[in-house]
Amino acid sequence: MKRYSAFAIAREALRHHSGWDRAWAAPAPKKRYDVIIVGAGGHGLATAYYLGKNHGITNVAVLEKGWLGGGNTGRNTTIIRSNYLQDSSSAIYEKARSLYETLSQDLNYNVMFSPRGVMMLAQTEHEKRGYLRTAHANALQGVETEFVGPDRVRQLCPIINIDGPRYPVLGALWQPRGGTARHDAVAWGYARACSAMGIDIIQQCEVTGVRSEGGKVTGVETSKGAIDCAKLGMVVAGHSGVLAEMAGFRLPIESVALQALVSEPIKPCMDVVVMANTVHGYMSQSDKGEMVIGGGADGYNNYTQRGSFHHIEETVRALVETFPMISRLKMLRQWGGIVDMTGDRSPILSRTPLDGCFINCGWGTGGFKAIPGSGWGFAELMATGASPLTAEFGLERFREGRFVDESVAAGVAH
Amino acid sequence: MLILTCPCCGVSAEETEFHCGGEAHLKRFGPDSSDSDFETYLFQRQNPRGVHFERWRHVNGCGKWFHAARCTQTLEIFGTYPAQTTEPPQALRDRIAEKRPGWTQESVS
Amino acid sequence: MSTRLAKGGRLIDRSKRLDFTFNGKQFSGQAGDTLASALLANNQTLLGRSFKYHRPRGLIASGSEEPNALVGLGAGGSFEPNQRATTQELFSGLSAQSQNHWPSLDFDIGAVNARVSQFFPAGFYYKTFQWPRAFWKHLYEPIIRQSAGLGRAPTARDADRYEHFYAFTDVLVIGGGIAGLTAARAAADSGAEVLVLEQSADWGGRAPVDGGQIGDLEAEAHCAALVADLAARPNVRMRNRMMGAGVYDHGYVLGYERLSDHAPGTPGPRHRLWRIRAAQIITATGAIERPISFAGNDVPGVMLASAIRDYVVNWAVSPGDRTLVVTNNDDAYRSALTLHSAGLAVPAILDARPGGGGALAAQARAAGIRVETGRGIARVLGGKRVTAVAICAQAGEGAVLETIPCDAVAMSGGWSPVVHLWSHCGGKLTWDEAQAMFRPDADRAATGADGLPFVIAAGAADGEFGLAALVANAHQAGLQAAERCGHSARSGRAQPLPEIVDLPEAPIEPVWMMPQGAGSGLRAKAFLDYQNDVKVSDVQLAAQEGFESVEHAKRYTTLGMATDQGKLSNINGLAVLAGSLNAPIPAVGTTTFRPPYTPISMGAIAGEARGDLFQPLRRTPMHDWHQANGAQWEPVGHWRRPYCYPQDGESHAEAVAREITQVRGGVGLLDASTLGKIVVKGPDAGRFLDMLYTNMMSSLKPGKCRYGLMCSENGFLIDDGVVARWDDDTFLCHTTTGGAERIHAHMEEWLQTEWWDWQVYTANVTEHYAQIAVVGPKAREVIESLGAEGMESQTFPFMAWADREVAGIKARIYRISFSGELSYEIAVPASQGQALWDRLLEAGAPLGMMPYGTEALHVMRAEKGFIMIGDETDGTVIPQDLGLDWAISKKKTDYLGKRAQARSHMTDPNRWKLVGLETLDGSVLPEGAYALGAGVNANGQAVTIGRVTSTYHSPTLGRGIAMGLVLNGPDRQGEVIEFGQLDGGRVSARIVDPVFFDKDGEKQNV
Amino acid sequence: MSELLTPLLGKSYDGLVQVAELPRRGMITLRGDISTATMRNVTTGLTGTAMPGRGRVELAGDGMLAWMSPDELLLVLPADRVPRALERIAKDLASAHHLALDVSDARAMIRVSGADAAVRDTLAKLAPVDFSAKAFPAGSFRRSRLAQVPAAFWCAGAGDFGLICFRSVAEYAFSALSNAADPAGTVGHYA
Repeated sequence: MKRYSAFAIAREALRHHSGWDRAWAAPAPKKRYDVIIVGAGGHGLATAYYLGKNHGITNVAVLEKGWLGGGNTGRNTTIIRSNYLQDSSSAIYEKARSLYETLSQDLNYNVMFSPRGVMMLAQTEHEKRGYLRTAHANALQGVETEFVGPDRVRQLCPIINIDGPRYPVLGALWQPRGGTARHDAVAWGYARACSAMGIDIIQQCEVTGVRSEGGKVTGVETSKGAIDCAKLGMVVAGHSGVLAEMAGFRLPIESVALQALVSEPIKPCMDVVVMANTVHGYMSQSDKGEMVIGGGADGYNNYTQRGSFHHIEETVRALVETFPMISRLKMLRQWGGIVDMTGDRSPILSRTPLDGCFINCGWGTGGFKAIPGSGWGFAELMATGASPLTAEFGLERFREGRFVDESVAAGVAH
Repeated sequence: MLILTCPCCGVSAEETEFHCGGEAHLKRFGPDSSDSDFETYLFQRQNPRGVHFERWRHVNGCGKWFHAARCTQTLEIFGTYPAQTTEPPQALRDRIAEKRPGWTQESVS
Repeated sequence: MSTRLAKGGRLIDRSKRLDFTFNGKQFSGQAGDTLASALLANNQTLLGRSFKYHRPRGLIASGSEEPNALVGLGAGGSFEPNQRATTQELFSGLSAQSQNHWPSLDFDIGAVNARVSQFFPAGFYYKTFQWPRAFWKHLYEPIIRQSAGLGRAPTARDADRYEHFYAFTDVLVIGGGIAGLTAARAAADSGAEVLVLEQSADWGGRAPVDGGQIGDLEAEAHCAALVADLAARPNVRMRNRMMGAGVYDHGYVLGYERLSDHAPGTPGPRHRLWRIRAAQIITATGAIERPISFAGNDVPGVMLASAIRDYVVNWAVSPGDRTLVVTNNDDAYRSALTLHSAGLAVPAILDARPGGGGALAAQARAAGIRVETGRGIARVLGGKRVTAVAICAQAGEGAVLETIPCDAVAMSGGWSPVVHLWSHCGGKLTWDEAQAMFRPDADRAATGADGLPFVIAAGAADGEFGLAALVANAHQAGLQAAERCGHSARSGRAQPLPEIVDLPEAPIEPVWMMPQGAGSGLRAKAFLDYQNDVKVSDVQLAAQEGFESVEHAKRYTTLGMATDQGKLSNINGLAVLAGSLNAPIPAVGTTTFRPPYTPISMGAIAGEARGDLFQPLRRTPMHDWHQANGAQWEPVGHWRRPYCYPQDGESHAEAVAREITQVRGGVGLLDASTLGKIVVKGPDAGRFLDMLYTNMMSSLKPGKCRYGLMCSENGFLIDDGVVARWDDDTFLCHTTTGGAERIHAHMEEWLQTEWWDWQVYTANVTEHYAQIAVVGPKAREVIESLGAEGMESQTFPFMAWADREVAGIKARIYRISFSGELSYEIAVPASQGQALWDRLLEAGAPLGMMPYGTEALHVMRAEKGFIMIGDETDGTVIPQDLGLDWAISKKKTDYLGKRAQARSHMTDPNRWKLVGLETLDGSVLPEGAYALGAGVNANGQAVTIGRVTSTYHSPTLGRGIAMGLVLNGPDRQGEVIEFGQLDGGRVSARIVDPVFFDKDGEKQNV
Repeated sequence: MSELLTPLLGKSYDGLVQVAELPRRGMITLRGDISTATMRNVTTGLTGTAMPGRGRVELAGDGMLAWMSPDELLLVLPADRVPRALERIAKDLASAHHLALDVSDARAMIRVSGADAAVRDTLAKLAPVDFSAKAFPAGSFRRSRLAQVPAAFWCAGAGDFGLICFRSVAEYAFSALSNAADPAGTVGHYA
């Protein structure tokens, strides 16, 4: 596989780019793999990549019923941060964030990680207390955050309506090394790197059944025939319940539509990511100039990838109040994705009742930012049977009442 | 943006008048129940891709809770019925079976 | 050159001149012009620069599909970037600026990108800029961001206002062209209520331009007659300047009405966003002509053939003196004939089809226009304006046969039905091989709440282009829509369709690349997506690199992701992709169509919700008094509560200290009206409350009050408050401020869905009452001075309530305390709240009584070790963590949360539990600080053993006090532990009893 | 006794239509089995109206009786009659499980009046309700929302609508209605 570089581009430019190879191979499935990962989204591909890179397991297939990166990896608002309150959350998100720092170099694929900083506004006394608590927690977790005052907020993001009047900004939790990345590139970069290690990515291959013997997984049935495996990892956000049912267990999950929208592109006016949880809205500006805005989730189970418009309205209302200048921008496009919401709104990275079968799901509204950490930890769990990154995210926590609840810090998990 | 018809006040209204309360016909497990039953009651959900029985409240309206049978793939609403019941009316189940050949209601656990 | 023709222009009023500026230069146009037509009439053909290569760009189209002609409009609070010149009606004083260039439109430094465009193929940024690592954020990304981004960001607050409107109709017709009007009439004839939307200011759509004979009338006259007919009907409503922006589930449609974009300054809302609920929706949205992919197809002067026709007929503007026509179908001949009859030169028509066209081609030849068949464009010559076209054989590789001088090119690659609205809600498409287009698949329409189809495509939007077929199709659509909502054509008065005879046309032959065998050099200059600068070669590169799905190719190349959302480019790009993959077009599929059809303003989406109407602000009956008396507000949910009442020169902290000192030593009063008040009544009320609260409520005696805790079924503490028993079967439950609606809903949920056979009614009466807490050692004195009798403890003890008259107002008084002081909460009807407040203040004045705010309240409760929902609780805390076991009944077999609290993690002896904390030096512990354990955990994080939940300076004790949850805390009284500080330092605190003040509770009992 | 203050202190606004707070009246919320003859007799006796059906309101002079839900009625009557009315209800419904409370101060009552079509247009800017004369004739009563707050609407007759909302948000409702009734905001949909 050719290395990507400015030099390679210059070389190819002279021959009309005729020399570029496929970014990833398109193999037919083998009869058997050591590990099958179902779902070629960011999390699935990252799992496969770290299985190969960290654990030397490359006899791996990643099965994808559609096209790789076509689920929530390519539908989110690309925010990366790790300023979580609970130790177990901040561990996996900070692992992910730190991997993002060098991911472009690691994968030889520019994922455009832009550590421009993430700011979560405190607009009530209660919210301010919550963020101060998070700042204290982060300091002990090794996550670099800071609680900044209104003047600093104004300086970091001049377009914010600092003085309200409805919810004056009292300060913000600021993570300077949070930011954004190019979502598609994350999936493509992992896919290319997996392919280079000899991992098979098989698109247009839908899993239709899970095979087991004596309580142990033995393989899957797919639209491209039966494939055997020793271990199976399910990484199919939005469809986890359906797959779990094939394997004979149920999940504490409900699938709902989460919406997002972008404005038309404008010249740079906002160099940070801002989240305003009191009014329920968050926004950043993409490299293309679009204001990227996250909306709310529907309150009902939904598999349509379409949400109800009133959530868009609520979000835009909040952001027009927070950033008055966007009132005369126009919404270019809105879309939805199906997200899995768990009982405590934290993810599940766990063994399952079926031996050899593992599940990674329930990232809710915040999965993109976790991709490298999730892949790292889940690969470790699958390869060795345990990972400190995933220890607190087991399925058994719902029976024990041992939740990982992030909503406590007044922060909605995006 | 769904339209639901509240069986309690008869009003057909848009979703913003309502609040969804999740899966219907859950059986409550109290102090003497097993860990597993209690976990199932609180957390395990059918989350089907297809027909879903669910609870709604007409919150910006008559305030009443009711149940709806709705397809989570097409958002078709097969019918609504009062909440004071432990299982969907037979007529509604028949109607769904007619529209979705092969459909059977999962055991309500 | 482009100029205004001496005659014609069906939409302009030559008697009304409108002056405007473009990039500061003065121009004039006529009433009825769009900004685009007016610029073109002034020979302003260079209108902007493209996104990536900054190539010069002019108009391509005449409507909302225009990708290039985007301008910044207005200034200050009326400035708007990225406004489409083709859909912006001209008005006097309009001021527009072109975008995406520096320093000027004519001389743009960024255009150097175009010279080296071979170094920026699709996806080039994924392949480079990785090294050195820090350069991406600090060098490469800023450059890319600055060069992208089109229009300027507005800076001022929007000067306009917006609103919403909810409408309901049987049949909604989107599109006021001939198909929409025909469908509307058919539906209306059947008796349906019909609402018709037209995005432009004018009815009729393309028909008046394209012409044709309908019965006795020309198409334009026929449309006018239809409009007049419909306008006169009571069951038809028509709105122009209103776009159907999106179709959503269950027949919900967004209508984007632009009320004053054509006349800024007009009073009233600028945009009105309609939320229309329709039983049936007819998408009569017409079709969009496709460009042809030839080298230089983006040079200003190259336009869609239909757009050229529009400019001539509608606005009497000639896009050029000599317009060459290139086509693969018959329709473009109409443009040639139109130009010809306007006296403009058409040097040639290049028809890529070897067999040429049908009847229209014959007319062109008869008019003396040169027609070349089997020919195409090898490349367009010219930079900022077309100067000539090199022609070639379509079947070849682009060998130039002849160069024809011209200053405009009219191209037509065929038509694509506008299927966006059909598709928004799941309507599927089918590939029409004969017409080379995707059209709606009527058998797979979007389905509604009843599971039945609710969208019908009509006319050109349904893939019908011949006038006769189009009108018949639209008529049928109207009848079908009406019938689906229960209006039968038989019962109505359906009119027969007029006779229409279409000219015979030769079939289209798809041309996805021109010439067919164009080499890489030509393909790299053949644009698919003008705004995003995506060329044929880019899509081919994507396919070569394995981006085979249409979504991959789109995202890799950015095809169709510009502000026109690929209206011109999607099908051409798809065909190129299919060609590269050697797959049939339908097998490659289309991308998903997402609302809105064209961009809609954020202002319209937010509607009236700005300023005071942003969110409801809840006011207590004494709100205005607080405001007038200098309250520092604190938002609590939608309420605002006074945080404190600073006096002259006082800081907030000083005010809070003064308020506390006054209450502890004298008397103060608090507006407690926001606390929830829910009446629970019925024979089973006691039993019900026993399930709701952790403690026993059924044993409470009438006349008495009891503090209670409420948990979720998941075991966590969700609310607390004092319950008063009014009589045998009536209780009043106080909730927290945030809890009133939530807890009332919680009660109703359990009553209605679990215990529906229990006889209990509830009512949330929070807002009926004003509730005023009179608090402090002298509280009784104040109330007694207002005539209340029987206030002494013997007759009215702590945790009792009684009805009394205070200042002549009938009140219910609860003797409860959240401060540890003697305290009476006086509830009166809200209409008398202010009167009571005033009288209390008067009566208390001699005692120095003053109001206090929420912060004083919080400090005083902390001094007493009382927990606060939201501080000591955060959704993960159970009552047992807070030492509230005394409030958990051991006798009850069940209450909500009991089972949950028996789970292993909830009974874990290592849960953090409530303690008091005092720093050794008397300072205030930092808000939110964590207590440090030993070492680090498996993830390298410092081990923690507790955290601060509340921390204040206590003016009463003159030192910092705090509450916190600590591992084994209650067993470690007296121990000193360390808390982290944000600066990395440490602060030591001693674990103490959480009750800091008046431990025996004597003050509240006096 | 001091003057009883209504939430909007009697404010009004004249625009496309008139938005005006109605004078203070007594309101009683009554929950119970509303299908019984006793219930009908006591409620209609107190309001002087007929018994409303589902989704309806009955009005007569100062009295109004509205169907709030399958087990709830709202009685509107002169404020000074509320204590007696509550006594009467307690007496007549003594043997029936019910809840009757004085809620006269819990809500604001606003009248929106003027040309019938203009009134319907104004309300349709704020509530997701079909206010066409066909769907919402005189006597209709509908609980829904007004922009962001719950509200109940009724049609007393041509060009004469009433609504109630909670007291704390009366100012918001009044501002939203006034804004919607701005003279430059003509819609002309229900014309």
